[in-house]
Amino acid sequence: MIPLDQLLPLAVFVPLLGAVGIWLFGYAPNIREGATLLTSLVLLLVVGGLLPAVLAGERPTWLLVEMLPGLELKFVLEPLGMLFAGVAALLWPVASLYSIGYMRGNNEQHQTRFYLFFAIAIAASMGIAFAGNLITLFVFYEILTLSTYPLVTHKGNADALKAGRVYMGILLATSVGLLLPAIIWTWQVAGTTDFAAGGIIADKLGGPMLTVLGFLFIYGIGKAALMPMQRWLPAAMVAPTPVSALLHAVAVVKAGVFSVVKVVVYILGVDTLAAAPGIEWLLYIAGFTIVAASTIALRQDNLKRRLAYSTISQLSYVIMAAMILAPISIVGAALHIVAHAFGKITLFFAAGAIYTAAHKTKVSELNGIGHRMPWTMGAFTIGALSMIGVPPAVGFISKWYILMGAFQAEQRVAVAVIILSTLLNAAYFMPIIYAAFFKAPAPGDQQVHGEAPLPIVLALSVTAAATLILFLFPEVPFALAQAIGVQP
Amino acid sequence: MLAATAIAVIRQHSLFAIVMLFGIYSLLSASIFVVLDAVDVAFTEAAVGAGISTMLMLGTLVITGHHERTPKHGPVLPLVVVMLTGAVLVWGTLDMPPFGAADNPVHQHVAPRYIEDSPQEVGIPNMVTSVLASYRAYDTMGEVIVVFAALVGVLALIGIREQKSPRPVSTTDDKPPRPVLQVMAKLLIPYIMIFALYVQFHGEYGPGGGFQAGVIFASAIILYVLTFGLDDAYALVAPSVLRPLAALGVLLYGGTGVVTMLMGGTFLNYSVLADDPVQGQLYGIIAIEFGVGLTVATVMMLIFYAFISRGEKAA
Amino acid sequence: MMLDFFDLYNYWVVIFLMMAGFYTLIAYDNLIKKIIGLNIFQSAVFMLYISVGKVSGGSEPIAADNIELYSNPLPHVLILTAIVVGVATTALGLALTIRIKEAYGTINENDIVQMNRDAEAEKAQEWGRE
Amino acid sequence: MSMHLPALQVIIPLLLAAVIFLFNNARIAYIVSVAASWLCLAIAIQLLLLVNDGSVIEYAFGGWEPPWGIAYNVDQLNAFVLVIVSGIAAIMFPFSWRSIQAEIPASLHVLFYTALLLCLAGLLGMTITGDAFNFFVLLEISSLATYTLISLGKDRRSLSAAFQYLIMGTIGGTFILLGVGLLYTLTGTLNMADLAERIGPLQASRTLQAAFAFLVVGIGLKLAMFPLHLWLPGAYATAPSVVSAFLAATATKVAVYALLRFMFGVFGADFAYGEMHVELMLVSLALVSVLFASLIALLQRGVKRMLAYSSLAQIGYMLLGIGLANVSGLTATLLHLFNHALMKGVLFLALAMVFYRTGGSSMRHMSGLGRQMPWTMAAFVVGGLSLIGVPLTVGFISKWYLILASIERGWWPVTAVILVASLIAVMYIWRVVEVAYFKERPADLPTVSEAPLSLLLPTWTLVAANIYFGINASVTTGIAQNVAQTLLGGVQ
Repeated sequence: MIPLDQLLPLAVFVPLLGAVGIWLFGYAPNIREGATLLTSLVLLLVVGGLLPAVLAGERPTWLLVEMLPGLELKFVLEPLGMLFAGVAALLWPVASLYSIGYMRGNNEQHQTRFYLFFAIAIAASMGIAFAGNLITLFVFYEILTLSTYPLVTHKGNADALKAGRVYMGILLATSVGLLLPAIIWTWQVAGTTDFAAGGIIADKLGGPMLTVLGFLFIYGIGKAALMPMQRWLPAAMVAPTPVSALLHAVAVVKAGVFSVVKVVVYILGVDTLAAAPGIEWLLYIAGFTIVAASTIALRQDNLKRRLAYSTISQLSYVIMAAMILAPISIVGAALHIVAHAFGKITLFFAAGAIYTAAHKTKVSELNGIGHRMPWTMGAFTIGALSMIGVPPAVGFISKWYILMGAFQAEQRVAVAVIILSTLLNAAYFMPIIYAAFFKAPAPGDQQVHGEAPLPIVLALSVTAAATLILFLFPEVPFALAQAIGVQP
Repeated sequence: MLAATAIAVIRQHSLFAIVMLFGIYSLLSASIFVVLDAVDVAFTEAAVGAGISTMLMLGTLVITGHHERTPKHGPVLPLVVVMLTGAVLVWGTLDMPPFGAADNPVHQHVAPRYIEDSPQEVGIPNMVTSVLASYRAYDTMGEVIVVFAALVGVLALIGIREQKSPRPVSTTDDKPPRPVLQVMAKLLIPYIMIFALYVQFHGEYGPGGGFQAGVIFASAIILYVLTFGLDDAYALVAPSVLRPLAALGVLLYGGTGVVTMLMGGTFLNYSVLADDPVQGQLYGIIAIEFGVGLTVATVMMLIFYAFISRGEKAA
Repeated sequence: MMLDFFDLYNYWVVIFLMMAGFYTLIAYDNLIKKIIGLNIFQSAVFMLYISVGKVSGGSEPIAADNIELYSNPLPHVLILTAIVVGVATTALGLALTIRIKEAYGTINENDIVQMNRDAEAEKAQEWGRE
Repeated sequence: MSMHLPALQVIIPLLLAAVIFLFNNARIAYIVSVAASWLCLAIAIQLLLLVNDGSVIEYAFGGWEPPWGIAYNVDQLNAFVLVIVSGIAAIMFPFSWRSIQAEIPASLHVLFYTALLLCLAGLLGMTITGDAFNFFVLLEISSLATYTLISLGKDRRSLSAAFQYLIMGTIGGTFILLGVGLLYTLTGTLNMADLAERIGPLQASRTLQAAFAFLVVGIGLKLAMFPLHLWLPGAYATAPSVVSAFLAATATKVAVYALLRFMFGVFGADFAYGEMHVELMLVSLALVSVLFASLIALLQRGVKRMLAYSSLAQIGYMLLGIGLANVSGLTATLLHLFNHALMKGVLFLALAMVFYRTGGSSMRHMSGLGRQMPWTMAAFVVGGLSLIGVPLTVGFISKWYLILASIERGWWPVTAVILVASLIAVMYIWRVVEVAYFKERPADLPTVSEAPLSLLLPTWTLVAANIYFGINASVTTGIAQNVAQTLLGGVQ
């Protein structure tokens, strides 16, 4: 067996190696896609190999390089990161499978570029997951932004360009304009950027300045899409569906909320932050984002846009859970990252399947489609249930913990938001399901298609199944979530 | 008087007049340098400002035309900038040591050694030459390189027509013959050249040295060009001969330095050139002064050739 | 104060010349006039140096048996170098002037700036048509 | 021979310039120039290793010890700058051969290399010299060579740009001469170390203040400090590509070094900050130039001109670092000297390759090049990311220290300006990226192929340096911090 502390960097290097392979075999699609799948499976093995160690309480460290005196690029294995890495590693093979079906089914251009940057984005996600300090996190955070830019603009037309501009603009502006100074400030105050249980700020900064730092961090992590920094997410919907899946489920937004939780727990410190004046405003903003985004989602006819706004609201669940600043809500936040990932990827896969098979993108066109595409719409239903937070989907568990945290911390606003948004979630998902299964197709709708290609159906069935399985057997993620912030 | 000339330069609009006035200005400032005991500087200023610079400006005017249009924009901003700069300078002079006082810091530090010891250390009476060629020989090498760099620039920009002009011989008849001038020049030029050599080798004892000699030598050739035309001058000294000589002058200077290095001293430490350090200094100074003279003379000639041949092409 | 004035008088004349040259340099559009201004400006700076080196009652710094007081030779050396630098710059500037005259047909800075702007605008238009 | 290293550093290119002029053969000129640049780099690295323990090497020309003779003084600061300048030369000289084939008539190639070597020698000399007047002489050598190099551009505008630079550069030079003269009047010496010693007791003198003002303005002209920057965009935009690359990467760096040397090495930090409050002027000018130059860059159609304005903004960063007047700020300035040379080098070289293939470097010429010249454009993108300050590139390291310095000082508006300017940089770089990767090639422009290896190799060497020193910045930062501490001395 490979020693643990070397397995850690391997998680980053395996996808990078895969990227090189993809690039080299760009001329032969079969080998190229084989390389993608193989790499994703190897990565899954690597990440899986790390799991027992984390559960056993080990925290291996691996130093990449000392960038500046006292400022290192290093990886540290800890439960929260494990959770994120696990989700990404689990979903990548599935997403690859799906991509193969989708990209071939739609005859997309530049497929090599697509797989190449996809692999790099995964590598960056791994780097974020295992980052041992803020600076490492920031480095991979930026790599993730840059490597997903060619994916967002994949179509290369004017719309894609515009979307790409918004995407890059907001993500770079927030990260360079807010996150970077926040990191440097932290470094200046604390003398380190290492993640440590209980935070590293402690009493070194207090009062309003701490609140300012908190805002800088939360808004600096633009990938978490807290309003008003959410515009990039709907804009990025122009990209092919596998990219949306990557953005929404596997990597990008997850990296955002993951970073938020990480910063709150390991940098600012839950207890330290609770003393900052006015910090509850972040919670209110997150609550507002949840409700507002859900309301907007309600009015979207484009299916993918509706899903995008749903994502924005779900992300703010995580932020709100973190900002409740109760240990139990942190567990909820971590679990919600997992739950949302599996649920949302199922939904996007379904949307992509519909587009591939029937070339439909609008909610209003979906009447009766459930009969043509039973697997797809079945999976969609499970995903939607998870979003709403209804058993037997995993979304229920995470929401439950967040709610518990809100009660514990006596955050009545949060409680109200959760209840209200659950209703809204139901309001924008249930009509789709109803229409798909119980409404007759619109007259003139030819409905000459069947199910989507096999890889697609396979992929979305797997993720839908996972949503159910995680509800039944949540032990592993739960154990990880509970270990967050605990000094080993 | 200087001030008056300067004002006249600013006010005039005929560029030709301006250039001539500028020549006068240079001569006047040379005389001021003499008053201030700077004979070497005066010599150079006269040769360069009144001679070479004026010549080159006239050469340029041939090509560019004589008249200046009145400027369109108001002189307010420049005036403010100038006033400001002047004010800073005047402010700066307020704390300056009084003019000519022997106990000023300039005369107390560094300079005394040049004045008291250089005749013994370097072995020649002209302190300016000893400082120039020995104590601060490296600056002088830089100066030669600057001249060389100017040559490179001028050649790159306007080049020199290498061949004789393709015009048929008959056209030379168009020019009015200038017998008096030509005879005068033939009489004068050898003397100028001899004078140049004298200045070259007398620099250790009186005012002069490689630079002044080079300029004077070049001016002899320039005189020749002006009276006999470019083609005849080419027959006398072709630019293809001058070009390598210009580089050789630089190399002679630098080579002297390299030799001193190889003989165990630092760069341009002539003392190691002979058993007796003072004798070594003399060898070194003669060598580098010759390098200076060679480069300056050839560069000046080449630059002048370049201007004149460009002018003929334009005409 | 009066005494100071006479002590520094020499410097002030130099400063006046310097500023006259500087003014010519920046206020006029004709390139040759600019170069002349540059020369006047520089030679005034040279005079400042030489003034600094002067010792009242001293003689030129060439050692002779019967002279006790010499003027400071160092400024002379520096200025010799600076004069050469000046003439080199002048030569290069004039060569440039000739080329500018050939390329633009004028040696008036305003006209040249205008021509450059026109060229830039034309280019921008060309791109705009794409 | 190792005792002669400081002298050889400058004399090798200086004399070889004359040698290639003598041979008058373009190929020999090229080979000799490349060899000279590599030798210079080797010497510079050797010197840096020798002084890395904080010692100072002194080399007295002519065997006359300073202050009577001229001396070269090598310490960590200027050894660092020497490595930058000669390192850039060592990469760009090999690049130049192919590049000038397309831009400069063959008859001028020898003169081009002569001027290039003279320029290099002048820059190295300005850096290494310990004598204030010698500095002026070497400055003029490099300046004259620079005017020549700029005027070799294809467009006639290069002529007017060169003339403008000649006028402004000479004013700068003369101002420096004046400043040195005033210092000399006060102290009677020209040696920098000796000057520093003798200036000590003169703190309150008005002449000293005037000298300081003239030196700062004179050097400011040379380094294109706002509002003395007017010559720079024209010069960089119209010069031959490789000249733009070389100048952008080295010339202003040496000028910044000169500012540091005079401010701290001659006048002393106490005088510069305590007496003259130079930090107020520097910070305000730097902020203006950072913001405005970035905005103007955004409006440019010619990519070269855009990069020239971006250079102005970057110079602003360097001045800002000095103005922040703490160790982190100076560290940022010194790091940025090095880092900016790397990033601008890459960007300008990439443009040179575009010019080599397409005959132009405007936005129009670059459209659709992402597919046709993938390596060239990839290099441009890396350079651009570095300019923006994306992590894992050198640009990030400089930004890090600059922001750190501003936070340490508690000057939040400064932090904000730095960040806003970075975002503007994103915009102007991204404009080019979009055009290159997403726009179709205009029909009237020919399809082109990737640049030859002899151009790609030097460029990618620089790209690699951009990334390597962005990931492992310990060495550069260590030197920069050491130097910054030394410069500031006890002042804080």
